[in-house]
Amino acid sequence: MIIRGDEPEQLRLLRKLYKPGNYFMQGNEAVAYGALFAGCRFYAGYPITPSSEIAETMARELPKLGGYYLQMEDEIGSIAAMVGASWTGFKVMTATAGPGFSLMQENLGYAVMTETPLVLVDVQRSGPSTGQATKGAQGDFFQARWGTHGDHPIVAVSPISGQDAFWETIRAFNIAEKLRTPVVVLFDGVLAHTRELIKIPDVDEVEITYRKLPQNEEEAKLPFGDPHGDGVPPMPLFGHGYFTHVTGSTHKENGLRDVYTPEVHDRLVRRLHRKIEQNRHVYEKYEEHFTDDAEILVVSWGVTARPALGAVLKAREEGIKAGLFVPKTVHPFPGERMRELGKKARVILVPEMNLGQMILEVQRYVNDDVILRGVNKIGGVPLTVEEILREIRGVA
Amino acid sequence: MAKEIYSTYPMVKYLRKEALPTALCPGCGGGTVLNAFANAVDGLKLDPKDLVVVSGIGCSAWIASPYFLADTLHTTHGRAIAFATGVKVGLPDKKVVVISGDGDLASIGGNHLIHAARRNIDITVILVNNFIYGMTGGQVAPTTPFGAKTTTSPYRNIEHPLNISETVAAAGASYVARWTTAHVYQLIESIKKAIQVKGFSLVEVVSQCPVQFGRRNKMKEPAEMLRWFLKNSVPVSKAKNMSPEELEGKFVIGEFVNRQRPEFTEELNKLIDEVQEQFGLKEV
Amino acid sequence: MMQIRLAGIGGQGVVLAGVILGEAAAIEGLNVLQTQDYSSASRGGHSIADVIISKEPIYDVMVTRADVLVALHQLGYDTVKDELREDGLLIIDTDLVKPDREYVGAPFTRIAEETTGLALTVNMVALGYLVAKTGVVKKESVEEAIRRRVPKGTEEINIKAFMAGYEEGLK
Amino acid sequence: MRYPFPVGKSDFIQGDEAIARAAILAGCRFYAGYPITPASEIFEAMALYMPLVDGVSIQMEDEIASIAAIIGASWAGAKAMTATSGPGFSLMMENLGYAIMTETPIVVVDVQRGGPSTGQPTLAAQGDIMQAIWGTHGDHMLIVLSPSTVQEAFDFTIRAFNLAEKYRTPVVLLTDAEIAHMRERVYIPSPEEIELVERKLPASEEEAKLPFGDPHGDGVPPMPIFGRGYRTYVTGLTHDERGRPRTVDAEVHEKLITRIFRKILDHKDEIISYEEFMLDDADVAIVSTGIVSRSAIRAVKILRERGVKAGMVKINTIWPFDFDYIEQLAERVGKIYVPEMNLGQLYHLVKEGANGKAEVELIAKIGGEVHTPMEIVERVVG
Amino acid sequence: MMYMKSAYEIRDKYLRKDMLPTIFCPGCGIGSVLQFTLRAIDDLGLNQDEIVWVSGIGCSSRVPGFVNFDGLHTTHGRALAFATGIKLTNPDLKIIAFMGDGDAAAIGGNHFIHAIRRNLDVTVILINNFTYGMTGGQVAPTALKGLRGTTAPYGQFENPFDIAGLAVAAGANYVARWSVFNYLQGINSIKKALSKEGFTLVEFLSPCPISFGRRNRMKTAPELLRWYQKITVPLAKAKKMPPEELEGKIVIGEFADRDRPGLVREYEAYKKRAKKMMGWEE
Repeated sequence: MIIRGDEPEQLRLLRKLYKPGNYFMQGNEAVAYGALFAGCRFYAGYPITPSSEIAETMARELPKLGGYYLQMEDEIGSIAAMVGASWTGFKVMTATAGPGFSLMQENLGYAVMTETPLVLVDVQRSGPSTGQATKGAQGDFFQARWGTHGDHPIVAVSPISGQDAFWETIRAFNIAEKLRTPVVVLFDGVLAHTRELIKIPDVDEVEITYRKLPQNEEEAKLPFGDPHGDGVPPMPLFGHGYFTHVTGSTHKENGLRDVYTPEVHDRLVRRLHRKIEQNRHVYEKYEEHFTDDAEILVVSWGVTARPALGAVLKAREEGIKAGLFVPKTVHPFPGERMRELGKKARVILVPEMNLGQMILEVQRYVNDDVILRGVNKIGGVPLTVEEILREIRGVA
Repeated sequence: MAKEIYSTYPMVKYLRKEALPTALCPGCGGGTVLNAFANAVDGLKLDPKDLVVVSGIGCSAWIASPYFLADTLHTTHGRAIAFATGVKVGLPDKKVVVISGDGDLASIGGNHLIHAARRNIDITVILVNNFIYGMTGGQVAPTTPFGAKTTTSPYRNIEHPLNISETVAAAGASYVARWTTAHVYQLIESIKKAIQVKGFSLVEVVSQCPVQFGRRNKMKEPAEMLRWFLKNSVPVSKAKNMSPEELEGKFVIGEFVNRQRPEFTEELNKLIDEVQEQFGLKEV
Repeated sequence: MMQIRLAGIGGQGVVLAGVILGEAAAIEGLNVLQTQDYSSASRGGHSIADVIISKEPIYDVMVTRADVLVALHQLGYDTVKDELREDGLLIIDTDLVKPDREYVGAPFTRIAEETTGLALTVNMVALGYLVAKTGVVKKESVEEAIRRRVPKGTEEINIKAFMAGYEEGLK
Repeated sequence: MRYPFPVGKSDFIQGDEAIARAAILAGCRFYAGYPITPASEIFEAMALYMPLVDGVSIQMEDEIASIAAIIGASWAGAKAMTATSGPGFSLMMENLGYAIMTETPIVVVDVQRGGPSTGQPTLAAQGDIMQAIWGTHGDHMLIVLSPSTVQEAFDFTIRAFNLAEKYRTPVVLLTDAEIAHMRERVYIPSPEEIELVERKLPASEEEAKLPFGDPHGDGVPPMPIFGRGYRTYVTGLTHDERGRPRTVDAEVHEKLITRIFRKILDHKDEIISYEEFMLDDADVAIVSTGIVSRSAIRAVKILRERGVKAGMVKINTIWPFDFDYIEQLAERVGKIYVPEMNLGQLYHLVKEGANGKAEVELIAKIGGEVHTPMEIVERVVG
Repeated sequence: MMYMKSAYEIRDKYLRKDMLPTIFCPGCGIGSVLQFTLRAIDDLGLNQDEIVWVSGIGCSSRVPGFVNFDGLHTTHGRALAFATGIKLTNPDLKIIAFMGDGDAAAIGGNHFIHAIRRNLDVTVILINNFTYGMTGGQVAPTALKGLRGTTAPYGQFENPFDIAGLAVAAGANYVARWSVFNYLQGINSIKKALSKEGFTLVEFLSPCPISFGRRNRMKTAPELLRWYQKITVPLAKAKKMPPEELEGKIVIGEFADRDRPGLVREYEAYKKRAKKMMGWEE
């Protein structure tokens, strides 16, 4: 598909199908269209509330673009099929919610270990367990980071609106391709089902990235090496005669299994971490409002960032020196920037729709003389401008 | 010494020499399966560049991973067929073969097995059934014969084995056959057929694990196990006239089904064509 | 900014009415946000659609205090009545909702049946009434939105129902 | 009661075997598992012992089914356990969340090996610490214990059952391939020497009607198990005190989840356990857990010999984590080292706890080998 | 003529009144199958307190919430695995697993075939409506070719599962399939299933007008019932039909009725054998 050089044909189809302009659509649809614009032509999924509209949109649109929609027997099969398709050169995606995300954890680790680009959208709902299926939440923040076993790095982005979801999905694909890694999109049930005005751009305005392919036989022989020093090996796709061996077991640079030599494991897993750590410029992204002179810094993410901004704006109107810091890439956490901002603030408030998760990340980067306080709400109802403003006033 | 053997073995061209020798125990049936598969590929004059071999976790998953020189995807436990589904959809012109064990494909991966058979996706599955979890130390498998001893059924197995071939046939596969490692020529021919069949094909190979299974069931030597296979093998045609009681403990061998049914990737691509047609997206 | 909430039970098309209202606002270039809430039951449980329409940017992702509540069923009304502002506007289907405060309204379901022969166009009747009473969007925008959102072939019947409600609202 | 192994005396056994024997003595009568290295020996021991003590040991088709079966068994009144390793633990995440939500006492043993993915099946690691805490979706709370010796593997297994029963919660026992396969002398107490806690059962019809209420004010509802005529309904959906699904009511959800947090956090003092060594006058502290603690103790002794005022804390309860204690520790010492067999997990918890009051440094090691004491010493003395 | 209790009597006796009304849409077949099941329990005079209902996720899986029995509403697809723990721990309890087709045959397909292989003593009442009703009408693996769902907007292109057929191949003791209008056969089958040891399955083709019918030009339950009448073929007749004619049809009837020992009995014998082998018992 796109990656195999039929780009002009794909651009023709995209232009023909999706006229630029403003559309009134759900966050879930925005995610799906973002994926289509980013070049996703393979989707494998399983129905689950509140993510199903992503699957439905992909099922409707992908065949038009010559792409594949597969409904697998479960979420485990879905992510497995994606990895398989990614190794044949497709940009791939699935969407799910908490219970399905829990089931995908093993193969998410497989994708990390085998450096398989894929995009996994978790439309967070109120949990644990089945919880409140139709209600939004931000309770999977740490699951996205730590859900699979063993030492692993992960990149996760989190959109703050429907429009943002369109662009963040594209960005997720670009990061996945650039760094040959799975990327989690931490979306939520509130934005998923919220309809807003969303601007669909012209296809030419969308910058998309393709994974590195081996330039020569030498590179192809080291599918897990580091020929360019950036930690990202070129990906010798299946079907090109490279005879690539891919395994989730600890492996050498040539892909062959070695599960007994400590140095091999150390080299592999440390490179996986280094690949993510040294390429922060590829994915690090955050938004700041009034942080220059903020005494009260609000740190928020995802769906809560928006009412947080509303609250900060109102606080400013009231003469309170409030500011807002919104990590858009939530894992790895933008710790350095957090540390700088933390030095300036007197109070840090962390509103989120859970019982306190991102606040633990914030805590690692701030000194003990800062008052750090969570603004937490669970039960599926988003935090409001008024609720956050009340907290700001309380510490002003 | 080892090198010399490889240089005289005609199938060595299909193997990753740098990965040899294999990690399989002496007497393991896995070698027979690898040999049969290589011979089938050779017999069909298949270019290994047109092959993708996928496997899960366990000894049998190691038969081809990484030893067979093709694109090889060694996946998580039980999920090989689901991974292979993605590969096949992405590369519809290549032959996708899954080689893995009974525990991997029929226990933890049982759901993917029956669903792939239902979809009738054009994948060939070579399922090596040695009745046991070899790699983890000889635990009971869903294929372990009734009454056999394993480390987790130390007082003899009380569960009945899953009839894998029969279940996969019922789920809708195009081609299903069962052989044992004592039927090498039939096995090679069957694998050849399976690879050529359009649709989901399963070749179940009853195989010996003298170390983990045989040892605990009074068959320490591989030859004893092969004799056991031969003695208890019953051809499909004959089995049809036998009662379930008579069939207890027997291995029904032969072809169970060989039929034409709509194939998944073909239907999928046909659908895409129709949709593109319907929306006027085909280039004129 | 106007926060509008439509409440009924599953099957009344409450969400579709919300979507069409939102789409109409979008057509006019206003800022708009629309959400819904329903029980697990596909039919018969409460069903709520929220629409926030504003010239300014919208920061809340939910209706915090409704300016207008349109109630098409007692169950929907009981679920959300407390969230209507004290001086807010309550619009009801007078046959199906027994409110405990001041209201305006009409027998929307009956009007739907009489106008189109289909009770399930009640959502359009109520929408027409709402638009007439509040003027939050233009009726032309709603007509355009209906054409975009309803199943092919049902555009005219839905617009007819909408206009019936609109006329009723102007009375 | 007759036991299929000697009790009231010491034995020389592997960590996996110790866990199995402890489970039997703790009253575990249902085990469901699936083979996986390096946890298989627990299963094999259970398969050997269970039928003899009229318990059940069953091999399920996968790990998802294994944890499901033990939850079912727990609701039928049995103490139940499963054991696995990383890949299987990943598969169990969904149903682990179910056990938390339905407040089902179970014990899950994760014998950690090198990861991610299939990684190094036979070699030890501590890479699942954060997974044990955060691996399932949604806001949740559970208990995670971590032994450092074969004796502790035995003792902590009994404790895991007691905590699970007392607080009606899943407990994860986080051990590793090294302890699993290491043989040590272990004292296997006789049943009279073991203090066992049994779950609260409803004392009245009233209590039985509130399987998710809080009649005693301690956050832990009595458990109306199946088959006694209580007609209990159990669901992973958000539910009210009687167990009825209430999936759209924010207050019901908040009440339920905060109680599930509270029942554990309010009893933090009893649940949390750590041991200090030579910390009184220390200005350098080593914080470690599990197998690495053994090297850390040796390292402290060597450091003391070299005149460095070092001390250490061995964390026995990883979750809930005692952030306050670490903060106090950080106030007392200038620097905290965290040696662990991963690229930084316990380290994050310690860092959060230290709250900027002491420098925290990670001593990471991966690949399957435990830190040598000298590796720790060298990092401390620079 | 046998005295038939009225639906109200059954409802009064077995339903949790405080949980009503159910979440089921008008025209949904789940309520009918629930009636059949409760009637079968009543006719057999089974003790309400010795039955546990187990389910997974989906519309059908909400049933245990409405009946006044012990009930375990579990995770998606896993009901039979949970049931294994209950049954082996307390063999006196009878287990009814009330499942949907997506739950039992898609995500739960593996537990399904392995529970059958073990011959777990459980009665599965399976609602097959060809769709995922609760999540909004996505296509299920039981859907016949050409049927539509929100994730098959251009018609299902995959081959469907024959759940009953699969259960027979995997070795279930009792397997029957009916559509909801075969109520007498349905009740009798459930009674038979509840009376046998080992794994028993009664599958019902059940109308879902809202999520399934609406998308397949059958908006009402009567239309769906007429369609069932058209596509179902009794077993006796099907045996005489060539495979081509059976394409797109669904065979109904009793497919298996055998008496292999159930898992509970096997395990009891196993415990005895273990003790004997260890010399603990003669």
